[in-house]
Amino acid sequence: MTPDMSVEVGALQLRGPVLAASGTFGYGTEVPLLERRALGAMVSKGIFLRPREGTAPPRIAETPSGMLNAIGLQGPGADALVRDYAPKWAGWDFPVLVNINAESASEYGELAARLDGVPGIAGFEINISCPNVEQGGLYFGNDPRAAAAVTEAVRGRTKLPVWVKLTPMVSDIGVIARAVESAGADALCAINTFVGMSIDLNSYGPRLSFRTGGLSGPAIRPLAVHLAHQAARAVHIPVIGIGGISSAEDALEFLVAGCTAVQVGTATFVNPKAIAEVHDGVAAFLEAKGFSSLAHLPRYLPRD
Amino acid sequence: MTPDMSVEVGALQLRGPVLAASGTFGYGTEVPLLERRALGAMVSKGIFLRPREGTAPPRIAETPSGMLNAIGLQGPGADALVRDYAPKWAGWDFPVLVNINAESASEYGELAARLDGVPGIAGFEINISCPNVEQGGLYFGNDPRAAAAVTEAVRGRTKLPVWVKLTPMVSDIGVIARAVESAGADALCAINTFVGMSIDLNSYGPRLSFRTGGLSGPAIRPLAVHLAHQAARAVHIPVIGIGGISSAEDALEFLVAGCTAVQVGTATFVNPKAIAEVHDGVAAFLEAKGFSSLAHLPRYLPRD
Amino acid sequence: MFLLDAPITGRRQVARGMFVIGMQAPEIASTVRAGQFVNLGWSAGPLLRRPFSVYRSDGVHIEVVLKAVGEGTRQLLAMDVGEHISCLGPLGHGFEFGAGTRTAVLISGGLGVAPMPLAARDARQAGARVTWVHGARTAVELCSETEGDEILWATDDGSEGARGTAVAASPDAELVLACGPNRMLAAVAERWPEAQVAVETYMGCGTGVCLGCAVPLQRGGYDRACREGPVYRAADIDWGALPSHLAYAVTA
Amino acid sequence: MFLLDAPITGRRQVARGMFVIGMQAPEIASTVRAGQFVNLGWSAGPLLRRPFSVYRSDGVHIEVVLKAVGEGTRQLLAMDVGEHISCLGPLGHGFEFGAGTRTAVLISGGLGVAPMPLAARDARQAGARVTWVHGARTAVELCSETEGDEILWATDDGSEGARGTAVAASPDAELVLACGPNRMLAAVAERWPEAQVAVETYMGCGTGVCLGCAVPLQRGGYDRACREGPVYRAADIDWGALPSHLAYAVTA
Ligand SMILES: Cc1cc2nc3c(=O)[nH]c(=O)nc-3n(C[C@H](O)[C@H](O)[C@H](O)COP(=O)(O)OP(=O)(O)OC[C@H]3O[C@@H](n4cnc5c(N)ncnc54)[C@H](O)[C@@H]3O)c2cc1C
Ligand SMILES: Cc1cc2nc3c(=O)[nH]c(=O)nc-3n(C[C@H](O)[C@H](O)[C@H](O)COP(=O)(O)OP(=O)(O)OC[C@H]3O[C@@H](n4cnc5c(N)ncnc54)[C@H](O)[C@@H]3O)c2cc1C
Ligand SMILES: Cc1cc2nc3c(=O)[nH]c(=O)nc-3n(C[C@H](O)[C@H](O)[C@H](O)COP(=O)(O)O)c2cc1C
Ligand SMILES: Cc1cc2nc3c(=O)[nH]c(=O)nc-3n(C[C@H](O)[C@H](O)[C@H](O)COP(=O)(O)O)c2cc1C
Ligand code: FES
Ligand code: FES
Repeated sequence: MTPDMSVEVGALQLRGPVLAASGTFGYGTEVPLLERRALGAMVSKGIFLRPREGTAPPRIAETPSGMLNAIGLQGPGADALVRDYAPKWAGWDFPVLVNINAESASEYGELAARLDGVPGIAGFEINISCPNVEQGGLYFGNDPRAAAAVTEAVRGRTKLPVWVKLTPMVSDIGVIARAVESAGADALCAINTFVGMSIDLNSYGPRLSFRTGGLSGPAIRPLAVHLAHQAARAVHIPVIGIGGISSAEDALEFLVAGCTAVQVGTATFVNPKAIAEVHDGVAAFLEAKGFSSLAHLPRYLPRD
Repeated sequence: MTPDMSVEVGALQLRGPVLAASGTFGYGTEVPLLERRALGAMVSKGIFLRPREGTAPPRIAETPSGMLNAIGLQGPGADALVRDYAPKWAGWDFPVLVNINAESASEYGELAARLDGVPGIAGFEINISCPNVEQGGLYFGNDPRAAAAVTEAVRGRTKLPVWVKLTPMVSDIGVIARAVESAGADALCAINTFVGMSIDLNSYGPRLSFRTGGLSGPAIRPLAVHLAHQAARAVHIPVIGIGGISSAEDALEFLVAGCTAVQVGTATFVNPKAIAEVHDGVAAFLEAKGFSSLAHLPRYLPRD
Repeated sequence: MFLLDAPITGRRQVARGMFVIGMQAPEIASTVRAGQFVNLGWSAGPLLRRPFSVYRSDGVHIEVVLKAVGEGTRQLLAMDVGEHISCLGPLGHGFEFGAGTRTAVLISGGLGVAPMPLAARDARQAGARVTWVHGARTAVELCSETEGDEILWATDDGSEGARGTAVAASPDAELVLACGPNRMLAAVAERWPEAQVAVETYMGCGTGVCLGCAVPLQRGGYDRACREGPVYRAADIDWGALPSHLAYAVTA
Repeated sequence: MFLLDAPITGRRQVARGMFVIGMQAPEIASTVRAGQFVNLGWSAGPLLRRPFSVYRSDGVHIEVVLKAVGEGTRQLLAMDVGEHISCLGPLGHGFEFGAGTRTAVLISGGLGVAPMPLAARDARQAGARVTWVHGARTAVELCSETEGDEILWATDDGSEGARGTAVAASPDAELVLACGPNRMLAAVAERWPEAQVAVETYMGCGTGVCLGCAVPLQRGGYDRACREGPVYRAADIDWGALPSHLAYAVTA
C-alpha cells in the first residue's frame, strides 16, 4: 500500500511534500519530462511588478557540489505573467504560487494586489532574500522589522496563502522567522541561496558579471537543514525546507528536522526527473519503515 | 627564478603565504610527511585556559564536498601547552600562533597573559567564532561590541601579533571586521566554519552527538572568498583567507580577492601534502605569469 | 526531448587532443538536427551537466567531439566503452536550411567543427554546394574529419592552408554557418550579418528553466542560448556584451 | 608513514558481496603490522579518505577486504585493475603479541575478518596455537579465507557452524583479539577485559590531527582511534559512550 503523502501547508492541501523551487522551474511551461503526479506544488520564477532584463552574463559558475547564480530576477513583469502563464496554470492539477519581489513594502503589496484573484494563482511566496538585486532583496530578509512590514503589506492585500522565503545570511534566523509569523505569514520557506563569489584567474576578477551570486546545490544542504530546523523550532506555522535536495534521503533530512514539505531546485537542472524521484523515494522509505502516512514520520524538533 | 613568496602580516614576516589552519594540524608535532619549507606559519589547535574533554562521538560527518565537525575544542589547557608543545615550537623555522578560546573577555585576556612571552609562541589567533562550544564562541563573533571587547582584552596583555578569526554567521562581516580593527587587531582571519546539521535516518536525529557542527571543505569556498573579500574591503589591516582551499588555484582566488595570506584546513586531512602543493602551485602560477613576487599579483579589491 | 542512459560505443582521435565519443542513444539520434546539442552527466562527475553539440548521428548512435579543457571533459575522455553517460537531448534550435540555397560555407574554429558534419549533410540535402573552412592554431590541431564539395584550411602559423583565421579564408556564399569562439563569431557577424552562428555560454540546465545561459541581443534584453539558441542570426547578438573568454572557449 | 599512488593489482570475491582488493604499495606492505590500517583516496571519490584495515601483505602488495556499504566503497569496488588508489599508511597501533603466548583466539564478526589474516600470522610467529572464530548473519556471508590451527563458525541462523554469535562460540585463550561491530566488541570486553579489540569510528584525517575519531575511555576523556587505536585493551573503552550504530558498521 502506498503511504499517504499529502501534507497541509496552512490552508493549502498538497498531494505531496515535494515542491518545485522558484527560479529552477521557470513558469512550469518549459519543464522537460515533467511528471505532474509527483509535484506537490510549483513556485514560479521570481517576478517584479514591471519587466526586468536581469544581469549581464556570465550568470552562473560551478563550484564544488554547488553553483553560483546571478540571474537578477529577469522576468516579464506582472501583466505578462497574468496574460501568458496564469491561464495555463489554471488548468493544472497542482497549485502554483508566485514568487514575488519588490523594492519597498508598498510595492510588494501592490504586486500582490495585482495578482490576487487571478485564476491560476494559488498563493504567494514573498522573496525577501534574493542576493542578486542591488536594492531590496537581502535587506528585507536581514531586518526583522522590514521583513514583518513586507509580510503585512502583502497579507493586507490578499486572502491567498502567503509564504515568506527567508535568507540564510543572518546571525539568528529564529528572530526573522518569529517576526514574519507574527506579521501573518502562513508558512516559511527556508532557505534561499547564500552569497558567494568565485574569482577568474585569467581576468583577476569575479567570474560573474554581477560579482557575487547565490550558492545553491548539495554543498549548502547541511547549512540549510540547520537553518530550516532552527526556523521550525522558532515558529508554529509550517516550514518548507529548501537547499541542496537531490535525493529522497536529502528530503527526509529536512522532514525529520521539522519541515512540513520541501522544495527541490538545482537538482532539477542536473536531473529533470529529480522531483519525481525524490517523491517516489520518500514514499518508498515510508513504506519500507512501515509508516502508512508521512504524518507518522518521526520528527526531531525539540522546543527550547 | 622562483618568485618571492614572502608576505608581511602586520609585524610578522612570513616566508610564504600558505599557513596551517587551527584544528587541522594538531600542535604540529604529529603531522605526517610535513614539508616545513612550504609552511608560512602554523596556527595550533584551539586552546582554553583549562583542559577540556571535547564532545562525545560521533564528532564528524561527511557532506557533499565538505565535512561537519564538532570536536568541542578538546585540549590539554594552557599549562600543558606551555610544557609539552611550546618548547618544540621554539626550535622550528616558522612561527607558531596559538588559537585562543575563552568564555569571557577577561578570560581571553588571562589566557593571553599566561602564554605571552613563552618561547615558541609567536602570536595569537583569537577564536571568536567557534560554533561548537555551548557558551562563548559564536556569541563574541556576532556582536561588534563583544568582538571588540575580546580583542582589547587580549591586546592589553601582549605585545605579540594578535589576529582575530571571524565567524561567517553574520549578516554583515564588515561591521565586525571594523570593530575588531579599531580594537587593535593586527590581522583578521576569515573565516571559521559555518554551522550545519546532518540527520541520521536510522535514529531520526542528528548524526553528530553535539547536534550541529561546523562545515568546512571545498563546499564553503565560494562563501569564504566572498566573506574574506568583504572583510578585506572593510579594513586596512591584512586579511588571511580561509575556507575550502585545496589547490593553488583555490588559494589564488583568496589572494586575488584581497587576502594577504591563506590558511589550509580540511585539505590536509585528504592530502597530507596539501600545504606544500598549494605553496608550490602558487609559486608556479606567479612564475608562469611572469610575476617576480607575490606582491605583484593583481588584486580585485574595490573600495566602497 | 529524451533522457537516456547511453552506453559508450566507441572513441577515436581526430586531431591532437581532440576525440570523438560515440554513444548509443536511438531516440536522440533519430530526431537530432544540425546545431542541436546534448547535455551530458555521469556518476561521480561534476554537479552540472556539460553541453556538447551533436557531431554525427546514424539514427541509432550519436557522436560528440571534445578536448580535455577542464575536469569534466577530462573525466569524459577517461571513460571506457561500455560505461554509461546520462544524455539529455536533443536541446536547442539548430541551423535553418532554406530550400533552394545554392552555395553554403561552413566556418569552424577549433572545436567549432562539432556541429558541422550534420550541417554539411543537411546543407547538401537542401541542394547547396558546400565549402567547409576549418581553422586552428596549427596543422596538428585541425580536425581530420571534414566533408563537403570543397575544404579550405586556415592556421594561425600557416602550417596548413592559409595563414590567418578561418573567417578571413572564407569565400562568400548564400548561406553562412559558423561555430567557434565567440570572438571569431563576432568577426563573422561583421562580414555576414545574416550568417547563422552557434554560440557558447555557461549553462545551468540546458532546458530553458534557469536563465543562466543569457545571450545579450542587439534589440536589448537576453535570450536563452539553450532554448532560443544556440544558433542565432549573427546580427541579432550584442557581441560586445557576450563574454568571449569563457574558460572553456575553444581556440580557433 | 607513506603516501603512495598504488595501482590495483587484483580483486577476488571471498563471500557474498565481500571482495578483496590488492594494491602494489611496497613501502606500506613491508612495514605494516597486524591491526594497522590504510586511508584510501581516489580521484572523483568522496572528499574524505576511507580507512581500511590491511588484510594481507606479501611485502610488496597489500590487500584490503570490503563490501559496498555506501558510495565510497561502491566506487572502490567499481575500479579496475591498473587504476590508482592514493594510499596513506600504515596508520594506527596494531595488535601486541607477547612472546610465549600459547593459545590465541581471533574473533571476527562479518567484515571484522579484515585484520585477522595478519593477526593469525603474527600470533603463530609468536608461538601460539591459533583458533579463529568467524561469525556472520548467514553461511554465504562468511568469509571463505580463514586460517589457523582451528576454525570455528557461527551464524545467526545456524546455517553454518554454531547458531549464535562468534563471541558465544569462542573458547577461552591467553590472547584474545577481536574485530567487528562495536556492539560485538562490547560483549568481548565483558567476557575478556584483557582482550585486544580493533574499533571503528568515523575518521577525518586518520593521522591524529583532527580529533574526529574520539574513543571514550573508562578513565574519562577521549583517545584517537587513528593514533592511540584502533586496537585497544577491551576494558579501557567506555562502551556505553562509543557509538555502535555507525552507518557503516559491519554486521556480525
Ligand atoms: C551549446 C554548447 C555546445 C557545446 N559543444 C561543445 C562540443 O561539441 N565540444 C566541446 O568540446 N565543447 C563544447 N562546448 C563547450 C563544453 O560544454 C565545455 O568545454 C565543457 O562544459 C567544459 O567542462 P569541463 O568540466 O571540462 O571544464 P571546467 O573545468 O568545468 O570548465 C572550465 C570552467 O568553466 C566552468 N564551467 C564549465 N561548464 C560550466 C557550466 N555548464 N556552467 C557554468 N560554468 C561552467 C567551470 O566552473 C570552470 O571554471 C559546448 C558548449 C555549449 C554551450
Ligand atoms: C580503522 C578502521 C578500519 C576499517 N577497516 C575496514 C575494512 O577493512 N573493511 C571494511 O569494509 N571497512 C572497514 N572500515 C569501515 C570503512 O572505513 C567504512 O565502511 C567506509 O568508510 C564507508 O565508506 P562509504 O563511502 O562506502 O560509505 P558512506 O556512505 O560514506 O558511509 C556511510 C556513512 O558514513 C559516513 N562516513 C563514512 N566515512 C566517514 C568518515 N571517514 N568520516 C565521517 N563520516 C564518514 C558517511 O557520511 C555516510 O553517512 C574501517 C573503519 C575504520 C575506522
Ligand atoms: C538559477 C536559480 C534561480 C533562482 N531564482 C530564484 C527566484 O527567482 N526567487 C527565489 O526566491 N529563489 C530563487 N532561487 C533560489 C532557489 O529557489 C532555492 O532557494 C535555492 O536554489 C536553494 O535550493 P537548491 O539547492 O535546491 O537549488 C534560484 C536558484 C537558482 C539556482
Ligand atoms: C576538525 C576541525 C577542527 C577545527 N578546530 C578549530 C579550532 O580549534 N579553532 C579554530 O579557530 N578553528 C578550527 N577549525 C576551523 C578551521 O581552522 C578552518 O577555519 C575551517 O575548517 C575552514 O577551512 P577549511 O575549509 O580549509 O577546512 C577546525 C576545523 C576542523 C575541520
Ligand atoms: S541553461 Fe538554463 S535556461 Fe539555458
Ligand atoms: S581521524 Fe583525525 S585524529 Fe583520528
